[in-house]
Amino acid sequence: MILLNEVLLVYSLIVTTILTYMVVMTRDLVRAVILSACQSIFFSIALYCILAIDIVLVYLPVAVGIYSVVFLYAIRKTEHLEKPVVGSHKVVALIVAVGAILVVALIVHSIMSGLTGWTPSKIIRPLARFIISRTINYYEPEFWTSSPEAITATVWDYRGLDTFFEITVFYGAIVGCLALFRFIEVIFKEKLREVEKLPKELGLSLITKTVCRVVFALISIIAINIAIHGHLTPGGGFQGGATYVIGPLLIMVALSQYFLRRIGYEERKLILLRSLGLIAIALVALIPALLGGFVFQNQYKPWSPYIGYPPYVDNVWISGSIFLFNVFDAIAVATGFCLIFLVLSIPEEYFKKLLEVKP
Amino acid sequence: MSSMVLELNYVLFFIGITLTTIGAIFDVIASIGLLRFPEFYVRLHAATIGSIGGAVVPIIGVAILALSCTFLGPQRFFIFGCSIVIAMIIFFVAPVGSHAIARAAYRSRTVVPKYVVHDELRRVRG
Amino acid sequence: MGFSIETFLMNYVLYFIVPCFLISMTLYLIRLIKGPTIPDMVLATACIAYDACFFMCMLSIYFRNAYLILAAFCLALWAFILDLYVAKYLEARELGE
Amino acid sequence: MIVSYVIWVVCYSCLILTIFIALYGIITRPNLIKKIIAYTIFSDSINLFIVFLGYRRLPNAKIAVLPLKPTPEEIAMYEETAVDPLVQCLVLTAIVIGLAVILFFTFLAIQLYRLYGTLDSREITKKSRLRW
Repeated sequence: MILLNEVLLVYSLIVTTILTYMVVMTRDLVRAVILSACQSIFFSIALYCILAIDIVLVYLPVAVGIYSVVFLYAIRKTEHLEKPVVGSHKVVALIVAVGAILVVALIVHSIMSGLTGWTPSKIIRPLARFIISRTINYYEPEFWTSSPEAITATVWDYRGLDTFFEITVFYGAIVGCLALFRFIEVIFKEKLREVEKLPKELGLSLITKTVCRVVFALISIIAINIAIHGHLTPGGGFQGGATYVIGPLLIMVALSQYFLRRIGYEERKLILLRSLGLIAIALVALIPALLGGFVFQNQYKPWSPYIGYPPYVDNVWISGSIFLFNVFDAIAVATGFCLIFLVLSIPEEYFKKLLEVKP
Repeated sequence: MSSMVLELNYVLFFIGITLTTIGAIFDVIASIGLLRFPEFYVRLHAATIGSIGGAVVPIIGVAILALSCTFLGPQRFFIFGCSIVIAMIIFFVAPVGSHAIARAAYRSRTVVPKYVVHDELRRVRG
Repeated sequence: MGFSIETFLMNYVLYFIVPCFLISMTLYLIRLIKGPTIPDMVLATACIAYDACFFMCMLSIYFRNAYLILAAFCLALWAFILDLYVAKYLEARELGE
Repeated sequence: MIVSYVIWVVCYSCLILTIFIALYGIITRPNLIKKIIAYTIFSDSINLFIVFLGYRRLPNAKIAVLPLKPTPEEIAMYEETAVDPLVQCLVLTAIVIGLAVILFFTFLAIQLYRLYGTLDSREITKKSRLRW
């Protein structure tokens, strides 16, 4: 029996291996970035073929849209050619090759001799069975989350604390980025005041500018749609936020960052919005605990006095706290990444000025 | 009445299959062109065939095909609408990508045109 | 036994259309790996992205699930974004200007 | 039966090879940006490997999204055919957080270039007073 998705899966994985080799071996960094973007397109086909639609929705913007522009920014700010490797890494290459061959042989052997059971599994683990059968079960509602989307329900209800600490890591990474580039806004503010009258020549050609404005609107609509329907259809806060970031990024590349700053994307405002989003997530998680339930409680549980968030309001299905979490998380993720890209797009000469000022 | 609907399904099905097949053939032709043409500005033609003929036409084919697939239930109208919108987006957006990269390649002198007979653009820009 | 749309569609897609697209994707990949200049590689990547978009539409019929087409929607919206990034990289001094 | 074995052996071998090639890139390439690119591929292939563990080889496999008002029969049907939601949930957050961490790495690399004038890790080691 040949399944269509598995043909594509095998093809894309083989291609991925070849492209990874090319990425590692090219010396021109721009070529490496293009090859790795192509490689991530094939990865997303593979993810699509194993039916992980939520992962595809978050992987597509992150890998195809954001990684490449981050690396191009970095290459433009630094250097675009790798210096040749002097000497040889024969020992490392040998160790890696032997390790890879050993692991592959081990896996082939264990699949062939049946150690891993029926490896393309026809059953799933008991925990996954539990989640799928309880997530929208009206007939035994002790463990239900009232959300038909099992993945978003797992992210924000069954494993809520895990997600909360992941968001803490995200917060820490963004604070670290901003701390590395601190004091720059003092110098860059003066330039921004001059740039009230924008020169027309900034950005790409007129055709590109016009189309990018339309695509910006479309991307925003799709992102909001993914975020606020996250509890009913594939999607959620992380996906919506990551999708939204592509829009400002497109404007920044096609129409210059000064345009983006003029339409209202400013550092202070974005920091404020991101903090509000994070505080709102913490509040929504803590309110049940203050009212007698436990942290991250969503629906009514027989052993907890808190009555739970309502599954629907006025005939609109919102799945309790999951809708709120999705919206606030999308705001936090989108504004956090926009902030980083605004800081990243400040021209290099101002940093040089800043480094000269310091002793 | 029901036989009418059934026959309409067959008509839609064959239209969809035809469009998808045309798209597949176009895509093979475009890829051969992209591989065999001698220079970047010549390869642009092949790449545009690959995006419009090789993606827009078969996606419209998939949309019409989805309408005829009664085993999908009411979901087929959703797939139809989304595919049409996707085809329109690609139709709208793919030429912009080619335009931007060609303009950048010309203006930054990354690729110097070899097979050019008369370069009006250079005369204008100086 | 009458003519069944479903069986015919699955067989035709599996044995004709998907191989055609896989062949053309392989040829695009050869151009991507050979590509003498950077714009050539970008063109090949864009073509591969549009093909991937088609595959996603096709597979949503194959899996009989309409939600899956959302991914194709997203990919179609920013399949051309690498063109813009590289164009900007080639043209401008700094990417933000 | 044999088709399924072949498919699975090829898939696992390709993924393992990708992981090891990316690891080789991280170790041996001198440029820091190149190291970060190899690191993204490394983390992405490990994520893909995790998602793989939740796949079911069924011709009528379904995504883990149920209808809004399911009957008991529908719930039982989804239990039999849907893919594993737990691994997807783990990877979903890992990708976004990984992006934030990679941005932090990139910022560090740019700052290193400003201070040392190069991104070559060997020269940075030479120029800095750190010897190890």
